[in-house]
Amino acid sequence: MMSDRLQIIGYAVFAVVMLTVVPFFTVLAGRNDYLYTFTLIALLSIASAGVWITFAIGRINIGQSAYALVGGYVSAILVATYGVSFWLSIPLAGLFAACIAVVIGLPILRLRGVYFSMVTLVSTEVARLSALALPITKGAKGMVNLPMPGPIAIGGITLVPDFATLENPRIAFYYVAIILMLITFLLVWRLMRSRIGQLFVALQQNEDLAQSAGIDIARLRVIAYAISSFLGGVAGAVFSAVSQSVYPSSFTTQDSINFMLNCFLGGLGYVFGPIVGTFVLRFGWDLLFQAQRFQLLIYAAILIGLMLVLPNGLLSLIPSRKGAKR
Amino acid sequence: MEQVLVNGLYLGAQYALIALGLTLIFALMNVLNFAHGQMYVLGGFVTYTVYGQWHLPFPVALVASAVSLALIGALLEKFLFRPVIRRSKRDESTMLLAAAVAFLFDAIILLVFGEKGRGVPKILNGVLNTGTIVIPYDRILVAALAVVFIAGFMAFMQFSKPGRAMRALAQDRTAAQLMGVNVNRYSNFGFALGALLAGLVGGLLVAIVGVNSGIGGAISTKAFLMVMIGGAGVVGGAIAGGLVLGMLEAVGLTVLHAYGDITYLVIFASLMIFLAIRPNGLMGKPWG
Amino acid sequence: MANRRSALTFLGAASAIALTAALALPAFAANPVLKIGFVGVTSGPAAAWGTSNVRSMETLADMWNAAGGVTIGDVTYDLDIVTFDDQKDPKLAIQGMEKMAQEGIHYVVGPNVDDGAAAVRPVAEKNNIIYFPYAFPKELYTAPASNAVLGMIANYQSGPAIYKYLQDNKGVKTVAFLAANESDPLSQRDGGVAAAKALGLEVVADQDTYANDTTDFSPVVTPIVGLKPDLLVLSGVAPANAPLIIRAARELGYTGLISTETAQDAAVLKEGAGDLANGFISVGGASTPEIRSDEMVKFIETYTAKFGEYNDESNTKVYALQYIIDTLKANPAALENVDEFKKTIDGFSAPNPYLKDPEAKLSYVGSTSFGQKRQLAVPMVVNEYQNGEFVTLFVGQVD
Amino acid sequence: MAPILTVTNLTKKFSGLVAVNDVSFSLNQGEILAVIGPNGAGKSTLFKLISSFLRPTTGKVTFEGETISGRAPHAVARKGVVRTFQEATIFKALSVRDNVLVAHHLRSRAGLAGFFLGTTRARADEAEFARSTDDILGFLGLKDLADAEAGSLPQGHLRALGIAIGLATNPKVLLLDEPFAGMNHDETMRAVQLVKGVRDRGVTVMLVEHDMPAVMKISDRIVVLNFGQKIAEGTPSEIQRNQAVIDAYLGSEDESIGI
Repeated sequence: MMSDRLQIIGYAVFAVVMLTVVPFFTVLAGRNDYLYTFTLIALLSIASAGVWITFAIGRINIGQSAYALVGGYVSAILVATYGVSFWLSIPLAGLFAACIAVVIGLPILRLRGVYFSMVTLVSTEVARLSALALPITKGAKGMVNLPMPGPIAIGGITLVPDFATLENPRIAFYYVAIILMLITFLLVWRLMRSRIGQLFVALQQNEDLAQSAGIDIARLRVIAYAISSFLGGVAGAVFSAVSQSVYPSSFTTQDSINFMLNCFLGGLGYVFGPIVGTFVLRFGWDLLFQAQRFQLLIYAAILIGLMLVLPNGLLSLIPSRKGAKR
Repeated sequence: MEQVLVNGLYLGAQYALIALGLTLIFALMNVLNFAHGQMYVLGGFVTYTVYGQWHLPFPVALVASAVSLALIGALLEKFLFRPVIRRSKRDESTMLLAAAVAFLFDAIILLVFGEKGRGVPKILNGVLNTGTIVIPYDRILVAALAVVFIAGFMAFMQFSKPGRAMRALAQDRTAAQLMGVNVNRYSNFGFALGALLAGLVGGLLVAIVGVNSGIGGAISTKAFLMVMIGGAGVVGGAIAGGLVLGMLEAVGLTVLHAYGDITYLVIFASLMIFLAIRPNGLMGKPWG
Repeated sequence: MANRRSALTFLGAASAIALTAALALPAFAANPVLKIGFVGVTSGPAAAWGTSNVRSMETLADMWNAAGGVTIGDVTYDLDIVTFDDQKDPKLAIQGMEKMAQEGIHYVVGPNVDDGAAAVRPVAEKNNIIYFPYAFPKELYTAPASNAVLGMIANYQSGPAIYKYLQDNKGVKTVAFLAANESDPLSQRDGGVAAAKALGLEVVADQDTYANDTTDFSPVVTPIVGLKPDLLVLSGVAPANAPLIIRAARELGYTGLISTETAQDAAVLKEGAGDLANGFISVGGASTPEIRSDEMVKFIETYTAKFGEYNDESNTKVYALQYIIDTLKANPAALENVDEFKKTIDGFSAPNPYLKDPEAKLSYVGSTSFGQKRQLAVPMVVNEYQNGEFVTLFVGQVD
Repeated sequence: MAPILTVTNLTKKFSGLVAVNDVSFSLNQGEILAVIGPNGAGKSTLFKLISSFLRPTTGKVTFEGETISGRAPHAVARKGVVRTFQEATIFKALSVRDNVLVAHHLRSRAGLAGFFLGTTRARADEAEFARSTDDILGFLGLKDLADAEAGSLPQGHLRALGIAIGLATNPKVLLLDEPFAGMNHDETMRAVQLVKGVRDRGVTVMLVEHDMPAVMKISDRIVVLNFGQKIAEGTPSEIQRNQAVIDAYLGSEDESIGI
């Protein structure tokens, strides 16, 4: 296991690279398409981080799309219908998703194993069907032509410009997504390093024992699930701004499954697993674009191959002392 | 209303058969087989090819579907699932593997069989019309066959040696091993049998609803629902779950038809509530 | 540690394969290459929609390239069709459109569904891409939107014509609607219901839906069959679902008419429903033998030779590439500048090679529906399925 | 000695089957009380009722004058009534030290947010827990194994770790579920000393056990159950002479009381 200091330094280097080197070279190389790919990867890895947290308490969550969809709609409705600033709508979308997660989580978190997975899978479908049926979401027609994010100014100094006035809003969205991703993973890392992370793992290992040791497992589970859903909501909110639209089908069961795959592929034992998993899966898909109709075939074959040689995730390639790792 | 009940029973019979294979594999290996629906589709295309394209008799096509899928299942277990289960730290890894296999099958099916919806000539012509109930003869035959297959499967699990070994395995893997059950062999056999059931029902239903290359994922999800309603890993639960879901759909679609847009919302939401109240479904074994 | 080494070897091999695949260049061509894009769905349950687009484009491109390429202005180009499968996911649709921008492509066919078409709009407008969605929301084509051109007849255009025809000729008085519980079909249903009511038809069911992944439609159609409507409209029905619904309804004793406003495939109907599909009404392009030209026949033959089997949906989808190239020929400046393309749209007119009628023209329409010309004029051929083939009921126009 | 925990008319029915039937007894401060009885006598059910993992059908359990039955298990643990589990129930993927550390949680004064932010109070808690963990590991002879992954420990140490987890919660009453099961004679004797040591730290101990010689050696008092009912209560020597107890054990073939 790498020491904390090493991990922090590593993360700082990663952050600097993502904020300077990557955008510099993609712009220099004129690969604007990769800016969007990276933006998408960052957003999806935020949502995946949420799924990863539910994995940390021993629950397989195939319902993250529901919260991403909720977040997307909350942000869209706040921005388009009530004229709230997009920037404020991001945390509000996350909080709204977290509140729903608390209400739903209290009963369903008592379920374990495949039962929990299935209920979450169904919840994705419930979210989609609700978006189709509710008047406030504009039903089947979706919410389209959403405005670009507005400016942030404090005391007359513009901190963030109005995206609508930008020559290249892609790079702006890139920074939004990457910064959110960096913050998210820093916080998740801190969370898992703290006592809370230890408690989560205790929960994942044996809920009865944790309970007998006086740990309020019901509360901890709901907290974990709410954090998870918060992240889903945030990712959904930003995506609705990127695409300037949100539809009942913006996040589907397939996405829920992909979030789960991202976590698995990166490695469930590693906080940064979701970033690695999302990056490999999405970027792989991007590269395979040239393979045209064999894209899906090659992608699936590589995925299976990876599972066979690295059943504990890509990050298990990094040598670790002893078994204990997180 | 009689018509609705008949629809529900018929739907329930085919759903139960779909759920059986899934629950078998789950019971034996704790693998939630995401590729179950794709196996169903493959089975459907085999029957489509043998019966619809080569014009061989329908039963021959069914056997072909069953055998080819059993073979695929056995190979999958031996070369993919077994090594991953052995080497992975967490049980859930098999879920990723199953999902990846589902992707692979989707890709192969699309490349080999194309993107169009396919159908075959009717296996029986004519419609039974009693005045209150209308049901085509081919549906009656398919439902009857489904019931026969289910009964056959249950008898096999109950009375044959492999069946008993697999039940012991499902009960307690370690204990079964101590009792001298060859765990590897019967896991393999069970996986093959689960895949066989998927292929069989896929082939059977081609006669009624045809087959479409992209439908696998949806079939898997539906099968998960049935298994959850009935209780995971229990044969009786799969059958009960299939019947319940079939009835729910048939009755729900009729009763709620004036509010069409929310029928499935109501079904799914009640499912969530039901599972929250009965965490192990109707008759499932508790998890962990 | 042998394990880790083998893992690394595998990773190396996998990336090598991926890179090779990524770098593999299209075969050298004598002429400069003109790339035309496609972003849409070619996998999953709706694969048929996008696949018929891609295959139409590739077939046409092959035919033209074999004939020496297409001449736009002074230059003769070989066409290269660049396709991206968005898996019906709006997130991927954006990625696809970004890819097209990266490839320097200005003309893209697709996406096939509402959410994808809405999601790619910002990218298309930023990168000067004109795209041709097969999605009906009016917002896409109405100002201030200006880069999308509807590739087919919208249901709110064909629906009224079909209902009117059936009202006048077949005595239809009551209509029931059935739609999949998804954005596109539901929107189309709402449009259809409004159109039917405007014609004075009695709508007896406008809320019935089914999950798009339904395989057995008996429970779905049972309540509707009980209502005995004169006409059952399958709004936005997927080609794979249409025969199943028809079969279920007929076997339950439904005797009225069945119609849809989307393109269907005769072979799929034949396999899925057989004779039960007789009388099913749908909308095609230059489909039926009565109206198709020799050029169209040649297209169908080439398509069939290339892909093994034809898809009748391509009767409509053949047009998009034809329009793009013909418009570029009319104004070569549009090759690099889509504003030139938009200018050309208004007065554009060219012979329609796919119809026998020598007077048939290609032109852009949509003024009535969108307030600007943002739609391809595709002949609105209303078909009736009879014994494995489509028979023309009537041909209409959209303005 | 004053009773610290009292069981009053406790009854538990499972769909008609009476597992525990009107049982009353009390546990005195600082003693070691054993509950014994033939298989199926209701010992495990009683154990779960007291630790509140099950809810009684009727009757109640009071701890320091307060009713604890029917409360959430973690709340009961917070009161000071803590159970261990049979066999090797530990957090397998955590290190031995982390197993004990995490079980200190109910003693923390900082909230979860405090731990996330790393407040002074949270750091003080962590420091104290670390000290206490070292103390407990030393007491149970696990100090050298502190960094090992718990799942890799040999059987004997696992049992000790289970007790260490219980001790970490700073319990007033520790409920031990068959602490000597599956141990050979030497191991049992060491474990007996360990349990006595636990009591000497001021923890009242109640255990459910099959191993009669160990029970006789360790207990201050014994409660005997048969078919869900209490048939005897008293010191080891009283129980060994009790005719009802002898009959109960003679009636069941698979066990002997070891007299």
